[in-house]
Amino acid sequence: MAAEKMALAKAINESLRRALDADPKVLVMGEDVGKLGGVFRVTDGLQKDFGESRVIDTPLAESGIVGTAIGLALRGYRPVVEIQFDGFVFPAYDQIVTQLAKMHARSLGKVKLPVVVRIPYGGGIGAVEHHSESPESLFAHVSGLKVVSPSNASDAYWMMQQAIQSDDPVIFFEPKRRYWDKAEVNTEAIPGPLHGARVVREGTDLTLAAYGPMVKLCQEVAAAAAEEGRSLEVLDLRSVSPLDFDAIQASVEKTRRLVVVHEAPVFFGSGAEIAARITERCFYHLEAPVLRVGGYHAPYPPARLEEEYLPDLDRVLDAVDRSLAY
Amino acid sequence: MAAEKMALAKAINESLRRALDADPKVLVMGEDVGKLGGVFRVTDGLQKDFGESRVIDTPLAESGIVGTAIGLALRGYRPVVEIQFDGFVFPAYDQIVTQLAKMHARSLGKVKLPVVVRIPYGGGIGAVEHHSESPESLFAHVSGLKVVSPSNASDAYWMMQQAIQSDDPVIFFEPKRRYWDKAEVNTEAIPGPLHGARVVREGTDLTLAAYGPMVKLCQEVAAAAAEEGRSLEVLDLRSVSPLDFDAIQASVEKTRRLVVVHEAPVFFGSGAEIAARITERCFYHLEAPVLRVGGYHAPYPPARLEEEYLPDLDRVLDAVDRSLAY
Amino acid sequence: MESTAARKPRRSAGGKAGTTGTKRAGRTTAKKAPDTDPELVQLLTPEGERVQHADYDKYVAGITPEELRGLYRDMVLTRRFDAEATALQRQGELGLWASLLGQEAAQIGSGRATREDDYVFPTYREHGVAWCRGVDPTNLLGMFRGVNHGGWDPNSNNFHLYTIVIGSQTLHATGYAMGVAKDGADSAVIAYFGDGASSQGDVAESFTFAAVYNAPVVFFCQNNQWAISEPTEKQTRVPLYQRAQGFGFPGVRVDGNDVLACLAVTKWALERARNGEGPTLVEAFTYRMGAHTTSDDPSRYRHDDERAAWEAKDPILRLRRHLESANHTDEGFFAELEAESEALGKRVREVVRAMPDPDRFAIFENVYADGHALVDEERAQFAAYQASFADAEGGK
Amino acid sequence: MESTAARKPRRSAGGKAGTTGTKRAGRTTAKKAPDTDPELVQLLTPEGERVQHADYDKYVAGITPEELRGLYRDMVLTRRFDAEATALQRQGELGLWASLLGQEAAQIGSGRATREDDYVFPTYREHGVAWCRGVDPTNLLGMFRGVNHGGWDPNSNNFHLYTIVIGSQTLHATGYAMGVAKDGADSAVIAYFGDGASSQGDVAESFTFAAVYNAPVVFFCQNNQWAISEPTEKQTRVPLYQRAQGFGFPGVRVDGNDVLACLAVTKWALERARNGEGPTLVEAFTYRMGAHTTSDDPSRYRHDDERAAWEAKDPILRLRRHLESANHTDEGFFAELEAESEALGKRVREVVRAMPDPDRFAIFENVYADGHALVDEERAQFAAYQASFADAEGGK
Ligand SMILES: Cc1ncc(C[n+]2csc(CCOP(=O)(O)OP(=O)(O)O)c2C)c(N)n1
Ligand SMILES: Cc1ncc(C[n+]2csc(CCOP(=O)(O)OP(=O)(O)O)c2C)c(N)n1
Ligand SMILES: [Mg+2]
Ligand SMILES: [Mg+2]
Repeated sequence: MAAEKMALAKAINESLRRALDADPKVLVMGEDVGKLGGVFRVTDGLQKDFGESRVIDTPLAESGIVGTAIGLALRGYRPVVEIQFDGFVFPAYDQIVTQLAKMHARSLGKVKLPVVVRIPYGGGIGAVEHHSESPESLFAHVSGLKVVSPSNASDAYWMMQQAIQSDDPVIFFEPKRRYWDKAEVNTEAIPGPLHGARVVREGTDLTLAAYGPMVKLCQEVAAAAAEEGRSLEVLDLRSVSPLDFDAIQASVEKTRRLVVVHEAPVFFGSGAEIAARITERCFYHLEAPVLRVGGYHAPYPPARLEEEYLPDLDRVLDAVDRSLAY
Repeated sequence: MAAEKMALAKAINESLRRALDADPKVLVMGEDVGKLGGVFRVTDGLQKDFGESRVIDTPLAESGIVGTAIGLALRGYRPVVEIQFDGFVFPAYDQIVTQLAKMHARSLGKVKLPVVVRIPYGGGIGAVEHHSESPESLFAHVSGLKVVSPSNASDAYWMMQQAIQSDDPVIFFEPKRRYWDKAEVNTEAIPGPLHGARVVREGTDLTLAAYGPMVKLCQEVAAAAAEEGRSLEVLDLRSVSPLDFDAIQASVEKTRRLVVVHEAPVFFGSGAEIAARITERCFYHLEAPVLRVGGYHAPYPPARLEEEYLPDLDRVLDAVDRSLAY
Repeated sequence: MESTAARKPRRSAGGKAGTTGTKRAGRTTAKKAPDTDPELVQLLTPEGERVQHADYDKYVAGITPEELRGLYRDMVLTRRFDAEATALQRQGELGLWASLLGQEAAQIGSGRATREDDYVFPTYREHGVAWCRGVDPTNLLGMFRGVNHGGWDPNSNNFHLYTIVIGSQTLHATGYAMGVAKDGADSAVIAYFGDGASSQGDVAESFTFAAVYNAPVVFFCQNNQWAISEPTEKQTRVPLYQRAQGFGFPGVRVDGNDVLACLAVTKWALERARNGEGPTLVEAFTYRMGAHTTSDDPSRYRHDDERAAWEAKDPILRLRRHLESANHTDEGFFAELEAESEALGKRVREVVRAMPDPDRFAIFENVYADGHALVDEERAQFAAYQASFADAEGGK
Repeated sequence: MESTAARKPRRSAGGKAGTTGTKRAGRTTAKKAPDTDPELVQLLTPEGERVQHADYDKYVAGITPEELRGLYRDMVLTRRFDAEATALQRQGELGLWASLLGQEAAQIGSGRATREDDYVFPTYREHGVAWCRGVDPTNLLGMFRGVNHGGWDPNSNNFHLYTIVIGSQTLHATGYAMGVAKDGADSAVIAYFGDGASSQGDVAESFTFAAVYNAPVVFFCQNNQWAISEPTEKQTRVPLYQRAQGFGFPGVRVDGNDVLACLAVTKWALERARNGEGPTLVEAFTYRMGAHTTSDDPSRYRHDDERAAWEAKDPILRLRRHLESANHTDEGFFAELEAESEALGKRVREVVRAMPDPDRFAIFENVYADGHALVDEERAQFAAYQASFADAEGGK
């Protein structure tokens, strides 16, 4: 069966399985990825089927995980490493920023580092500190990295295939609160480009741009707005570096209004980059400033407050109203 | 003598000396800060005068430096730690982001972390890899941190005093290529607020906003533009987190045009945040989109190419022209 | 096979000049140290029999029956509190719980070894140590309920906040200890961490700093055999206590299910710190009887018989046997303790159930000590936004 | 004083059960190991006398006079190259240079121990190792001149790029070695790092990974006594080679100014790796005779007499004495070598002076292997911007 309904986590699992199967150089590494199958079961059953030499439980040391993955890549492997939660990527940040991102350029193109760093990210699951953050800006600012985030099971499957096939390091942000959301996955489809945005709902009055966990929210917002007679276009950006500015521009030239939504803090978040560049590209088209809805300049709060912190239907609708009021 | 002409590096040295003298809890820590006085001599002579217990040569481990500084702060000390070069802050990034930035909030305000992290940053000194970067965005995005950068000796002196007195962690970016630039420092002045921008040249046609090493460049640009009959206002932002949006707004409401200049890559750089927010605040005032001049989305290049990479007079003037052409 | 020597790599003075450790060392297992391991400091056998130890007896020499009962009480109440928290998680009152089941002796023994002016840096599992420090156990629950990230003042009991980022607190402890030394105080600092944490660079860096500055800090590693699903073999191939030597300070492995041994060894290590002799690593060899946290399912990765074997070494049972055989207790003691235990459980349930959600504006509190313009701006916008609903509702 | 035991903390089998290392260890110095240190592996005395070593003789047993002359030649040419680079920096042809002066034996000995299929991960100072690997020395100069960040193909000579971020390459080496093991190859990997680097968390993590996966990697620490201005005491209070033991693999301290000993010990360690015996730490005890780099001024932090003492142990002089006393050389050899040395110097000067600045568009090259829309966009803007000057100039 080529097309099957599956949860997003399962889609990544299947995609990893396919990659492990297709290419003996593909490895899966991380804390608890083996017998346990990862704390979210994304790697469930892989060690059983591909052995401990391909699906590797590592010591509890993120810098070590990424650093040895770099070495394995230099040896010709294609490691897919898991960082257990968003908040635990920082011990590996030095290896990612100073080594993984730059080694291809440093070598004048002589070495390639096809390493995928999987990071379950974002909030909404009622977790304790460090388990709900959205640090994608901190990677997008760094050249040499590509940063993507699927919003649904089908993209999760195909974007993982493409990330593994890419000869560049890819930071793969998995929207953890959507892990259990099911969608049709056609494993024989021909996927679009990894870094292309996609219009997931057409509209004429305003563009909502989002990626990862916020795409579903934006679709809900568009549905709610439709009931009030407003036609919102929803763009699933899919990639944070590069950003598909052409697609955003095309949409904004039509709708003349843009609201960007992400869970990450607004300050220095991806909305800032999108707003700056789209304003430059569409200066005479915009009827309103690009508005941003995202996290506050405050630590991700305790679980009982996360609903107040995270963008939700009302907050996005509020921004839509504000934009339309211009 | 209250007022004296001194180099920026010397001003920081004097400021550290004053702080060490005034408060026995102030410590200076880092690699080579002792006998050597730091690779830029910013801590020259301090160990000799205040002893090894106050001016501490640390093991070569940045995470350890920041992590132990946190512990010392918990014990009541006020450590000023030096990261030897911008590119070497990343091993400490986890301690800075997950611990230093968040511990005050985590403790519901019970503990304070008056830690200053000094980072000589930026290019233009012909250095090898990792010695010329401008990673300020990666800190500004993180709540709990304050991020500042002086552009001249006087500010360096006073902002260091204020940073040390602050009960919050301050990331203190020192414009290393301006270390040798001299200016009058009045050690008895009453300084303005640490996070306030300052108009360093008044103008009417366009605002140039910069901080740290780029302020001097912008002043040169304004002088050159003046010869062509254009009146540029130059804002020294001084603080990257918080950003003084009120001051930028006030200037832009007057000039109606804004160009932001920084060495850091433009993509997800501080220009993005400034552009996004100022466009929102001044939507009906702006005659042109906010333009940004900064580094490219590429690793900081080898020294022989850095002049091509860094914003310079021509590139900023080009942006000024483009802005004025709207 | 060359691994015989490797299994006991340290003590033999042999080997060639200029070589430490075992040459030709193949893989060795760090995990299943037998009870008869001469490297394991034990003062109470699993059967509760008091065994002599030339070096450590003196640290518990004067211990009174009352103090012994106190240790027993601490362990029983801690276990009860822990069980209550696990139950509260199941009932949905907590989002998560990290149980210390099985580690009571390691925590109570080491915790009771600390002095009031000492400072403790825990992980997220040191509920027993918190108990010894006098932290109200209900305060520990806030972060697991999701109402805060740390609900106590670290300086009230010299007990730092729980730290989730593995290993990072060992550096804070070391820095704090450097400060203690600068102050000329004779307090000591103790940093807790797990077997998994031993792999983190931060832990190694804390060893380096502590050694170089001769900081008065005790590194207390609870080797509970597991880091979530990973057995200790995934972190090390030699016993963890040996890690210290290469950094220039002593390491000891203590029976982590023997509260008396943990008390004695920690006292020794803290005394070293007070005396200016610098850091010590204590590896408490114990076992995580429960799941990693309530989110975890250990049946996926470990066998029940392992757990069963450790049940026979239960820390509470062991001390009870000792108390009973020494006639230090009577029925009244156990009955009273049971009542106290019940009362504790009841109080914990009540406090947790009554624990209110934080005010939504708490998001913006304590982000900075000295304020930040953007936080002020966002707080104001948030207030206006919230008010707009009130207005809208009011308007209806 | 309790420090007597502490100064030789490892070998004595004494101490209490369950304790490693010295109890009551005060500060000990890791720095000035006397030449007579029994822990130091030496095959050639500073006077060039061949001394026997039960364990390591066999690794250089069959060495021919020609091979000895080869080692001498390697060291002399490396030193000449290094001196030339220092001079070129003074002349403004290089922005910076990190001299290996004094470390020739450590680098040539270990470098010559490697096999062609082995893989080397250097710091920024391994010019002698690069030489042994067959990397054209002029290629090393690009990054110091500022025309690139690494001017050779790592896979041409299995010699990785220089790494500036201290310690990070030890993890790459370990990962590479894990890959070698997966491939079932019998190659080995060697990672170079300094005494300062030993403090970095990454280095500790590489020890952990290497031990746990039994990776075929040799950690070669050149302890040149200084990390810029910091003496080794700021990094450790016991000899660095002892660090390995606590991670479960052997550590050896070798006389880093004795090329023969470095060759033998590294061969032994690489053989262990090939044989599936896992990692080894080699500490080459040597001395940085020059400044840290050409930017550094050692007179600010160390005394000349220290340097003078080490001059007496010069690695090249030592081998020369040995060659001469063994009658392995004649005047012709030295004269030829001098000529070769001159020629090398000349070539280096010529190549460097002719080294062009990179094309400005190189900024945008190789940022990604598969391209990136923003890089394309910025490249195009840059091209247009550049062209605008040409236009402007053309228009004049
Ligand atoms: C830096 C970091 N990486 C990963 C995690 C996720 N995590 C939480 S607990 C844990 C295992 C810890 O094992 P150990 O140190 O043995 O302590 P134990 O839980 O057994 O008490 C892991 C991997 C984390 N909290 N921090
Ligand atoms: C992470 C990091 N921190 C700081 C530096 C700056 N730095 C360059 S070399 C050096 C000293 C290195 O000492 P050591 O490891 O002993 O090597 P050596 O230079 O003596 O060969 C320092 C601090 C760096 N390159 N990387
Ligand atoms: Mg554990
Ligand atoms: Mg050194």
